[in-house]
Amino acid sequence: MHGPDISWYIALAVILFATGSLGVLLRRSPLIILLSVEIMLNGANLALIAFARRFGHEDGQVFAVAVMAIAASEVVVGLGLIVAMSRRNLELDVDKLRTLRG
Amino acid sequence: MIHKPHVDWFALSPTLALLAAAGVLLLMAVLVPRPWRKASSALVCGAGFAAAFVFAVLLADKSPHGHAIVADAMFRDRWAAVASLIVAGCGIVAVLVSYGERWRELHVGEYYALLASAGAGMAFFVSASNLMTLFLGLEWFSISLYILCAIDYDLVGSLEAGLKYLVVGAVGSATLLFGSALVYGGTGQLDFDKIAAAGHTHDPLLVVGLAMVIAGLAFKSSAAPFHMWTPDAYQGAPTPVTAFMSSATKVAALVVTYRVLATAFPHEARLWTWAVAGIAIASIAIGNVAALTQRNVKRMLAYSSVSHAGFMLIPIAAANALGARALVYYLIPYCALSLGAFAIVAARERELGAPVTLDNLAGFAWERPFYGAAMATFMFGFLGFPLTGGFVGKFYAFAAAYRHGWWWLIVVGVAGTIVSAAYYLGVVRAMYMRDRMELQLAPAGGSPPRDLMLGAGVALCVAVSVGSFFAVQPLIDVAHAAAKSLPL
Amino acid sequence: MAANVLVWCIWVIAAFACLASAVAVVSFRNPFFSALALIGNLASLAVLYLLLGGEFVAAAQVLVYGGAVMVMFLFVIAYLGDRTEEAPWAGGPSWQAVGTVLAAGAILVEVIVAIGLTTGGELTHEHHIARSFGSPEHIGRLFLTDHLLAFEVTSIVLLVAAVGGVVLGHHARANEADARA
Amino acid sequence: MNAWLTTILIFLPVAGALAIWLLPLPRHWAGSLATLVSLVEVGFWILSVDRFDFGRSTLQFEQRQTWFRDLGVSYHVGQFGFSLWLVGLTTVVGAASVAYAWWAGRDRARAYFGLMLFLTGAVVGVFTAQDLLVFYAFFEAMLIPLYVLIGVWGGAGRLAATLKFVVYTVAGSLLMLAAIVVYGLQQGTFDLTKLDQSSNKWLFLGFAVAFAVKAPLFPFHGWLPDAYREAPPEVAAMLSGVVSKAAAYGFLRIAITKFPGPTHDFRILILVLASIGLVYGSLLAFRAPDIRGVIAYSSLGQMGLITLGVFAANDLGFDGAVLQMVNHGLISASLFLLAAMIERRAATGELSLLGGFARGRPALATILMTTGVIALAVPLSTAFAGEFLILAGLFQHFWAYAVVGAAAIVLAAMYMLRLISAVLHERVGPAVSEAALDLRAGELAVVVPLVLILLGLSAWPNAISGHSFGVASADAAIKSTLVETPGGANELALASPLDWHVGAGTNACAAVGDKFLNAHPDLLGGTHVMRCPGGRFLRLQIHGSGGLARSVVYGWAAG
Repeated sequence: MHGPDISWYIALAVILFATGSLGVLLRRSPLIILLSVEIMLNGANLALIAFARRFGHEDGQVFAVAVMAIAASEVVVGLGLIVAMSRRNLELDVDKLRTLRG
Repeated sequence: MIHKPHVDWFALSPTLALLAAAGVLLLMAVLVPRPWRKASSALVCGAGFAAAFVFAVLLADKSPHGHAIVADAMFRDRWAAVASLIVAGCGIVAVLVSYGERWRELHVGEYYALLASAGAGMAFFVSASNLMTLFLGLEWFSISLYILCAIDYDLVGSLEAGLKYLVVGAVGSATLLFGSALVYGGTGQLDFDKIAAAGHTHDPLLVVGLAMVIAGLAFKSSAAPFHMWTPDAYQGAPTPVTAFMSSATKVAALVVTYRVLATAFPHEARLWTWAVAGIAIASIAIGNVAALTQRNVKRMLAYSSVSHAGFMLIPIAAANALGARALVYYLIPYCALSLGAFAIVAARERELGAPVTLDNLAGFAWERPFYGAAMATFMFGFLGFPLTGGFVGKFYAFAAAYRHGWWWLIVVGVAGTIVSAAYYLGVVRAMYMRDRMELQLAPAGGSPPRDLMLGAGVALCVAVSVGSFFAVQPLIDVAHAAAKSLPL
Repeated sequence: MAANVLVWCIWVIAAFACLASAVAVVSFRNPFFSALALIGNLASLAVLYLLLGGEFVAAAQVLVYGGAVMVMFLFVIAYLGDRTEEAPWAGGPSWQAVGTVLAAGAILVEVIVAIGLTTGGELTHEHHIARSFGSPEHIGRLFLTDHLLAFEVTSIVLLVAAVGGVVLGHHARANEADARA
Repeated sequence: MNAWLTTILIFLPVAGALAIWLLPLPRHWAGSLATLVSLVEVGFWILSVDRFDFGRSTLQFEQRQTWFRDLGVSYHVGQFGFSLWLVGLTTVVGAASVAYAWWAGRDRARAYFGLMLFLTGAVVGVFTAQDLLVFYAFFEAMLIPLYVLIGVWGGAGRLAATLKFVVYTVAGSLLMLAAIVVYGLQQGTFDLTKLDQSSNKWLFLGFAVAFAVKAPLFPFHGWLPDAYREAPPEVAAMLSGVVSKAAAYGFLRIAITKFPGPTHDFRILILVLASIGLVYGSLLAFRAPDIRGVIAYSSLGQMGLITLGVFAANDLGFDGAVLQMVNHGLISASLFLLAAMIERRAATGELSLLGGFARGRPALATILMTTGVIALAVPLSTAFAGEFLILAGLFQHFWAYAVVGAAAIVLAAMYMLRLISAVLHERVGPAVSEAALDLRAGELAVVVPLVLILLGLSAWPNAISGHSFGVASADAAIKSTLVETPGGANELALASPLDWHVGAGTNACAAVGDKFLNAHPDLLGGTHVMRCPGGRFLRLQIHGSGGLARSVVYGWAAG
């Protein structure tokens, strides 16, 4: 069963990664930034799995599974921070967080 | 039938010691009654770092020939052992500094557990030998540090620091990850030495991947232009955490940068030496210039750490054995200086109950002669003055650059150092030469709590930063042994 | 031949869904919808993983991500309510934003060119793979042999994150206790 | 014991400083302990003069300890004749400054006296270091106590003064560090006794700028007036009397001996700058409104003169420069201390507010008069001897500089006389009250020894000028640099290995050699082979390296 080349997958992965980074750079809500980081990680995962297919050994897939777990950990901590901040009535906008200035 | 790989427990011992300490601490956070929790937790955490230190020394002694272990997932060599050793040393001082912090007792167990876990993550990270363990190690200690940044909820800005660090850190590790994926795509390998064996110099996938790996690691060593989280995180985090971050994280990130570049990408050396030199120059320029205008001492020290990341990237850019030695040597006084400086900021902070600025340091050195003299030592050390190891470190870094043939890097370093004189000496000036009357400040009020632990930590830092100036040869011997593990 | 066309169709649909949902995540005003869009993204990625022979990864994607992580996200967003809304792209483009977009575009072009150069024949030759490639059994075996250490460390990181969750949760509660006192 | 003398001289004050910082001494005790330590230091220096073999031109009291091997750096210290005199200057002026501070009393005494002793140790280290990195370490270490001493105990404008001082000096010395790294790594060693000469002009400039800032030379003197005015007087005494000499020493020991080629190329420039500094400093000194301003700008002028002597680059110039370094060190130290004593009585140093101090205060009048007269270089004074040697050396090279130097001596006479008359004579100034006493016993004890030494040197200036560079020794390690080839004979020296003997061989040969040396008074290094009447070969090994300013070893071989 022949589908598209690996390069198609990689191009898709790159676009995903770029979309995610744009989200991180341009959005100000920490929640959406976290979601965008997830998209970046997914892009990397897609690349890993596509390359695993190319080389025919599963190292890339194992890596991708580990990345999922790590992503989940980051999300836990990130969401924990966001909830704590909202309880303390801090702005949920990274541009308006200006307590820390010189 | 599954054949488990042989596990070299001894090679893992620094990590395991800290991991065990973290586990015990988590249990203690639940089981030990509150009044005893603070002291016992600090003790266990300190013991964990001390054990890791001892194990790292033994490991360095017993691993003259580096090799990969546990199914090629990590290296057992002196490079990693010496780095773990420095990290463990930083941890010991960090525990001493943390002890007097007015934590809410609710969290003190978790705090020390996370500190130990961050140390364990770093000890693992520095011995990573493939892209997967590299990423996992990075995330291990990073996540611990994100939480540590945000752990003190009496501190204004602590949560903000944690969030900013997390967001930027996550982008950094995603970059590293994508770079790793591209390198994997270019070579079909995850192990560093196999990547080196499979790589072609002009494979575009490999080159782009390499660039992203360098950027991802530069986020962690807070080198410009990937440093934007540094001032906020350093300023907002509890000061003992800042002390640990500024020293140990830098050790881990820089040591691993050198290892990855030298081990996995020897064929691309022409590319990455230039890239690293560029990052070094940017860090020196941005760090020093930005530090000039800071009034908050923690923030100023954060920018100073950016500039020092630049100085320590110079030996990496040099890509020679002298550079590897220079990096290891430089890290030792740098860690002592950085830990010590933040420890003194912590002391002043506890005394004032407010963030430390250049203004409220006025007269500090005459009120607390020992802390004042120690802080002056650290500032002169950062500046690279003789009688501290900071001088020899810079000298070695410049020597490595020259041996690579890049005398202009020396010029950049010299120019940066000249600029840095203004703000480092600004601290000395604030402490010694300004009168609090002149600035119309209220006196600090009452004597500060006697904090023997903090004093001991500062004394240790002074001893290391001055001692490393005199005992260069033994330290260089250690660095030499470590540097031999890298294929330079 | 028909199978090829089918695979292409699936690929095009999945890729399109994946891109569209990614753009949606980044651009929706309400994080709730963004999170929902991410679920679509994850699902379409899972399809792509299946096309690449990653059965286990696809399953893990759906279970771990689609199940655990997204539920957590949605829960938090629902809990926070309308505090999380943000007007995207408000206030016109700043220089910073323009710069970042340009930089991101440059990276994108660079990487695609890089891949295009490499693709000059190499990437098309896929490795021959066994039927069991990417099966749960294989991945599990790898986790216990070649990647034992990675497996262990992953679990440690999850544990650390759990501790973090507890600590940060305390944060919230302690604040309320302060407020009451 | 002898080998240890240098190390003792460096580390005795440092140890004293540590003791004062660490022991919880009462304030008066800190001063007396510091004075004691600096007197013991002078004692050790006298001992080392006793043990020093002035007949040899090689390094003495030498000690070497590896510091770090892989780059060839070692703790290597030792003394040549001229370093011995500069060390002596340091210990004496250091002792006088510490004793004066003790007498006058200073706040935060432990910190203060510790820093003064530390400064003394660091300066001695600069004058004795035989390894470039050790030299640099001491050179930078001097800055730390100076920075704190001026910044904490200085006058109202101290913060601005220290900032300028530090920016200038740090910039200069870091350029030197860059030069040291490159120079040392090129040669694989940092040991001054092993380093070969280099012809790299950038390295030379790196060193030269550092020394020019420290001296200071025109136009690098921007920091000088503020620092000298704002510093506590005894610190100013150390700064102008001793620390500035580190720069002249650096020119002599490193810049000239290691970089003969670039020295040759940049010599005119440096001579011109030094001349400008000499005239400019003297003119400003003449116009300065206060005592310290006069001394400060006169220091600028005097450092210009000393630099002229150093870059005359011949025996007379070197001898004169060393003698004048010691002279000026003692003179400016005593003048700064006297200025402090006057300011103590009048609460100001403004010359327009002073006057008539001589009446009823014979001791002050005598001492200020004596010092001033020596400073303006009247014949038979030691300053006259030093300046005469320098000018004679300059004259050999180019008479115009000698003219400038001579003019400056006239200017020196003018500003010194103005100072003396404005303070001592004229009508009684508004700031001078009848109640102001003559010098007290403590003050006399500090300043009289300095003046006595100056008088002693006036009687016997050859003590220094004749005992700075020793005489040539046959066993000194010399490298052939082949600077010039009279008659093309050097190729011969390279082509046929001759059997060389020490000595000129015949009178005819000696005459040829003398003629060559007179024709090339500025040659500082190299081996020159020439043919004598009678078929012999004469070899002249001229060396300016290894701290020997210029000494010549004759060798001959049968043709």
